[in-house]
Amino acid sequence: MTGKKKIVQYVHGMVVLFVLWYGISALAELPVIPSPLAVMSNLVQIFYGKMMVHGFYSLWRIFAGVFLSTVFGMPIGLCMGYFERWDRILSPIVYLIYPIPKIALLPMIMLLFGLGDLSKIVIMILIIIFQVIVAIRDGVKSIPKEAYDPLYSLGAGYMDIFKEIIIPASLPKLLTSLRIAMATAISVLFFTETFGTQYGMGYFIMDAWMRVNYLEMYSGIVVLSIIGLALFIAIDILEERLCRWHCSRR
Amino acid sequence: MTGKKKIVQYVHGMVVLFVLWYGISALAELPVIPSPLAVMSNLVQIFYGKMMVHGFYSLWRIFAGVFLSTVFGMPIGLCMGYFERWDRILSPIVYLIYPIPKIALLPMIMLLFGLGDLSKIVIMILIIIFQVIVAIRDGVKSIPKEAYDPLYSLGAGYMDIFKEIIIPASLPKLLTSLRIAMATAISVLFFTETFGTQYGMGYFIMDAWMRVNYLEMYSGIVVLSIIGLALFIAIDILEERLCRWHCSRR
Amino acid sequence: MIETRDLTVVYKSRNSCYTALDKITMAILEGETCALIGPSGCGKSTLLKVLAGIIREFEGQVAIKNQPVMPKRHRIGFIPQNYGLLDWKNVYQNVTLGLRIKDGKKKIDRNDIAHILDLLGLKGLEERYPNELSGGQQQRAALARAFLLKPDLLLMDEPFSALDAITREEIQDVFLYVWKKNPVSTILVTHHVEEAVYLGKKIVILSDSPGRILKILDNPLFGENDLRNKEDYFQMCLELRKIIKEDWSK
Amino acid sequence: MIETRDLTVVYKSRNSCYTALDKITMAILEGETCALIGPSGCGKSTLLKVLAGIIREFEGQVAIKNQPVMPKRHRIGFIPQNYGLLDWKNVYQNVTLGLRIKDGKKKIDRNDIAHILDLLGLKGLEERYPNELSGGQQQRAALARAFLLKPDLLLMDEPFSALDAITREEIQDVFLYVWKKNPVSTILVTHHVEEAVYLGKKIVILSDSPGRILKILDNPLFGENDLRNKEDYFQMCLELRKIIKEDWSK
Amino acid sequence: YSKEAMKGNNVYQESITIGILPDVDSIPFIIAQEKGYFQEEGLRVTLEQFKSAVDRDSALQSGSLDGAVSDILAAAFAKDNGFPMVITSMTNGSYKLLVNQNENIDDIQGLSGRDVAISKNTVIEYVTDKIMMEGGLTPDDIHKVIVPKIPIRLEMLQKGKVVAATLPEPLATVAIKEGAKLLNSSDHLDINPGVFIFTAKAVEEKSGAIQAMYRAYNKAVEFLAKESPENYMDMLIEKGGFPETVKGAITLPQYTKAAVPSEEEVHDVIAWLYKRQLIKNSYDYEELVNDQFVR
Ligand SMILES: Nc1ncnc2c1ncn2[C@@H]1O[C@H](COP(=O)(O)OP(=O)(O)OP(=O)(O)O)[C@@H](O)[C@H]1O
Ligand SMILES: Nc1ncnc2c1ncn2[C@@H]1O[C@H](COP(=O)(O)OP(=O)(O)OP(=O)(O)O)[C@@H](O)[C@H]1O
Ligand SMILES: [Mg+2]
Ligand SMILES: [Mg+2]
Repeated sequence: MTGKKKIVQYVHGMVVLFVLWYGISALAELPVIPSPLAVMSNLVQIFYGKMMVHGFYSLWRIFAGVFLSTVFGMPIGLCMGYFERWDRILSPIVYLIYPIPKIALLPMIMLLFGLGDLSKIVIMILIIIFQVIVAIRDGVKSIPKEAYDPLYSLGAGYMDIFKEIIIPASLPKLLTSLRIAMATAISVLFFTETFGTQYGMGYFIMDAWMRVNYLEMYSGIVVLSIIGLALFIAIDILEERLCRWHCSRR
Repeated sequence: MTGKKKIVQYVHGMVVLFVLWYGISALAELPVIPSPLAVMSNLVQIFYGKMMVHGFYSLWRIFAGVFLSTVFGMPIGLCMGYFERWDRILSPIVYLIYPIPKIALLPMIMLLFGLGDLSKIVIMILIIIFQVIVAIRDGVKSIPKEAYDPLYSLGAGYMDIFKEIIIPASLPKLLTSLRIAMATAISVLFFTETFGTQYGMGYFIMDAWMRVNYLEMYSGIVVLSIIGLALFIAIDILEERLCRWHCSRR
Repeated sequence: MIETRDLTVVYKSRNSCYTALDKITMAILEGETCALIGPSGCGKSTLLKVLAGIIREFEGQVAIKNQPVMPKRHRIGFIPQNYGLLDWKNVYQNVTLGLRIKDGKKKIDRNDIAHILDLLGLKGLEERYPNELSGGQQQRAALARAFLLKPDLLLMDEPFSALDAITREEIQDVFLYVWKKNPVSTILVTHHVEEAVYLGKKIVILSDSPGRILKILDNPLFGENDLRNKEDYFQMCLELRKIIKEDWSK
Repeated sequence: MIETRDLTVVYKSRNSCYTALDKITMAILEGETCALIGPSGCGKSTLLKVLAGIIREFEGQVAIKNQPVMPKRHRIGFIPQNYGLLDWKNVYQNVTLGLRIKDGKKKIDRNDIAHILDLLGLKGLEERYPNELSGGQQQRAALARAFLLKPDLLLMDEPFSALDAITREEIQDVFLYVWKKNPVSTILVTHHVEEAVYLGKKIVILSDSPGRILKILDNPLFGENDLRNKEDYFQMCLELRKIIKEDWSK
Repeated sequence: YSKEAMKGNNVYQESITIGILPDVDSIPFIIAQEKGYFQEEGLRVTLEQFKSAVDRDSALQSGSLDGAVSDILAAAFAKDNGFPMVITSMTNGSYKLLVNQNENIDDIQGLSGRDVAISKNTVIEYVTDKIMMEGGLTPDDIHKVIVPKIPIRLEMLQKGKVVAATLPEPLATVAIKEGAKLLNSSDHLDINPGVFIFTAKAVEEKSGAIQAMYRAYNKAVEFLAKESPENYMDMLIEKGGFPETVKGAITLPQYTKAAVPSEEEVHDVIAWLYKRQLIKNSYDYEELVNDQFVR
């Protein structure tokens, strides 16, 4: 698909959402659901002066969180997918920790990691990493066993097997898990950026909410959603680059 | 794997976690991190009298949320994966809504759905459904195109193609998305069950937290994590049943 | 009757085009068998995929019974070169796939299936999944699917390539037996000159890629009893081999 | 030297066992070629997989140069029946896979590769992915990989099955050319009696499943020049065919 | 008409839904509910428990509640953003500035340049600022650390991650009980930004019910004044979500019968908000407060 066509699509999607939003806000006629027009004009007003700095803080936290989760989660997921033993030992632990609402561990994390960015990123990682691990593990498990045969007969070591088979074959699932991780990271900002900081989109939205300023709150949401869209598009482009064999299928 | 072996594993996993937790709690010596022994004895005391009812409320909300998310999300994901057109039209919308922190839409959801179970389940669905959609869409996209050839040459309709190819071939990914959805549903309880109800594990944990009763809070977390484990095991068993072709690979 | 007129197929990959078939014009009468011979990579599979309705982007005209290819209307039995078995269905489910889709579940005649499976030496393997079969067994399962369907048009891409010499002759005779009961227009791709002479009433020889029609031979020997032991047969094979050798080395 | 003694392989599926090979005892001398003939499903591929170190659960002894099978130590060129190309690598990457793993990236000799690709008629296809190749081209890519590796032991499972008669003879000669430069112990599975006589110094005939050794023939004609046009060759083929027919129908 | 309702075999004529938090401001409502005072007034009251102020405000703004235990700041914010809300009475709450037990600080001056945990743009920050000014500091002299979740703020204080924190009751009592030192409190300064607010719609449509609610509220205040805390503490702990440990330790505020907040109180809060540009307009007392129910 050409870049131009894509842009048309995304604009199209935005327009659809706007119309929907407009409809709901017109029906509700309550400041709880401000009209998108009001939000956009507010957004334009406050973006440079007030919001951009929050956006950058959040971006860096998203990057750090997703990056670290992938760096730690990917190898674990890959190993759990490939080595029966790892899966046997680790999956009960993952299954037990995954469903815990990590926010409930906030007091513990703040005590261990303080109030700064570190504890924010730790929470983010705690939330995201399990999604990454489970998605990658399942992806690796779904590689047909025959795919390994050529490498086994070559006596390839684990490094080669990971490099030549497991990583490329599970790359599409890896990107799926990246998508999910990223979206989660963004929505988690909302909890992590409410303490110990005065910067970040999460803080911005929460602060606006506390001040019952729904216009600003929705401006923040719009910006967050555009950040998300941009990152999603980046992953789509990455996929087209990396999985050419995959896209080239008829 | 036999059932007995599995149980041994899970017990093993729990023991490992307990030892870890014990270590941390012993090092920290803080009420914020109570010792697992204290938590377990507290849990045993309060489980029947106090906690079980919360557990059942939460279970039903988890089921409702996951079930409805799957019922709505699966067809959308399948269609987005198979029909280029659906993907083109819907993915910008999904990419825009997915990263929004849904809790920020609380006022809107309360306005539309009130304070009761409905709005709790709507939030849950809003959070989960996009994970389901994206995971299933990506799963369907990764089916090799040749797999469709036999059905195309038979002139099979869409229903047949979904039934014979898309659903069975993406079943493992479907289960992955179910796993992620479920874990998310559980941790989302923590936000949805804090208003408009006095029942549910989310309420229980939050209430204990506000009362600074870390023993009860951790008891709640342990129960939540065991609920999660049980549901994960259920999905694993489902997988073994449904994907026999998948497991039977050498 | 199957007719193609100036059929040209071009594969488009990322940044290049590749002409696989170049102006193929041929006709096969109702109930006739046609053997397709051509050097590796000349476009035989491509031609079959066009007739099976899998490749829908081509230039020129293709007609089955004076209609454009419509897998929905026609009953096409297609055996792809890689057998086209569905990994997630066992032999029985794979074999009955065509019947299920074309006639619905109820019309399945278990005796008929048992008979064909027996003829093809697949008895006792009904419950196996494709990855638990040997190559030849997989190929025979694909043949069973096509035979059971009782198609109007049978397209077979190297259908006996994975069979040993003896089984091959047996299965060729099974094909003739099925075909005689119900003479269906058939195109089979083969690399065996003997097979072409034994099974093809018409023999079409394609040129090296891009595939063009070099010669269309009528085979007077087709259908004679005990053909394999006749002197004429050897002569015809030798002759054909000579033609091929001359034409392809040009 | 390759030796097996009482080699028995049993496949275990969910609730049944299946004996694929039954007490195979055979020996192939250093630098000898051996053609393996057997009815479909008798366990030829299984035997090759054992020698390639892919199937590691078997009874009896298997030794390559008096050592147990150790793909890490030996240099095994294995062509599986389904070619074993990696979908996510293009032809060039697939063909050099063995070299990369055994010798590292640096030792790759581009001239050698170009030479082999040329001999096998793959020139110009280096950038294609396997799913953009015809069946025969895929098979030739697999052959290129094995030839380039210059292995100690070459295992080929029906390596010419997807090639047309003429290409087949050419590629058989390519094999002999490569083999003569570097006489490697070779086992090839074939369904062609002619191929067995042309390429096998030793011809091993297996029984119907479970595979047992029926006969081991020494082929005095192997290696003679212009063999294909000699009367002896025809005689030998006829004889072999007779043996097979008698033995297998028992 | 309350007598009639009672005779009429508990046929409830009007119902209202109010939001409460686990704080001391909400105690009279819990008492009124549990002691059946609402029922006596022929009123069906649904008390919705919230665990955070934003949840409560969202419910109020989306029309799920008729009224809520809240504060002047929330009322001003709502007003400023177009939500028609009215302050109908004040409630009695208490906010305390506490210092970690190991710190050698015993006046406000000692906090200069130190970490104080608060939540931003809330009544907590307002009270903190007031305390600073009373003690001779400006709000900028301390380093405000934002920790919105109250239990976490408590924990940070206890573990010395911050030097001081402003906490509402009943968690302030928990902190004191475990050693934290009280530096100053809203009671001490005689400020009380806690108020009860109703939506304009409820004021219009349910004025009878609101009056009845306040009658019940006053009964509860009477009850609180005469009864000793042991007699109802267990009930509060169970129904109000209070920590077990406050039992016997907490000193509840002096509950007053329903009355409107003083003009000065409201004015101070509005001035504070306006100065910090948290609201666009400065509001008069009359614009925010409706005294018809508690006159
Ligand atoms: N997806 C594709 N993209 C580009 N080229 C392709 C693609 N698929 C096939 N080709 C090329 O088209 C030509 C014809 O392919 P086809 O599979 O029809 O050959 P074939 O006659 O069946 O050969 P074989 O006997 O080896 O199976 C080949 O040269 C192949 O390389
Ligand atoms: N995973 C498996 N589980 C059970 N049975 C199996 C499995 N794989 C192969 N078999 C059986 O083992 C026997 C030998 O299989 P193998 O693939 O070695 O046959 P083959 O001699 O290569 O046949 P072909 O010529 O058809 O390729 C077959 O009868 C097959 O059905
Ligand atoms: Mg082909
Ligand atoms: Mg085989």
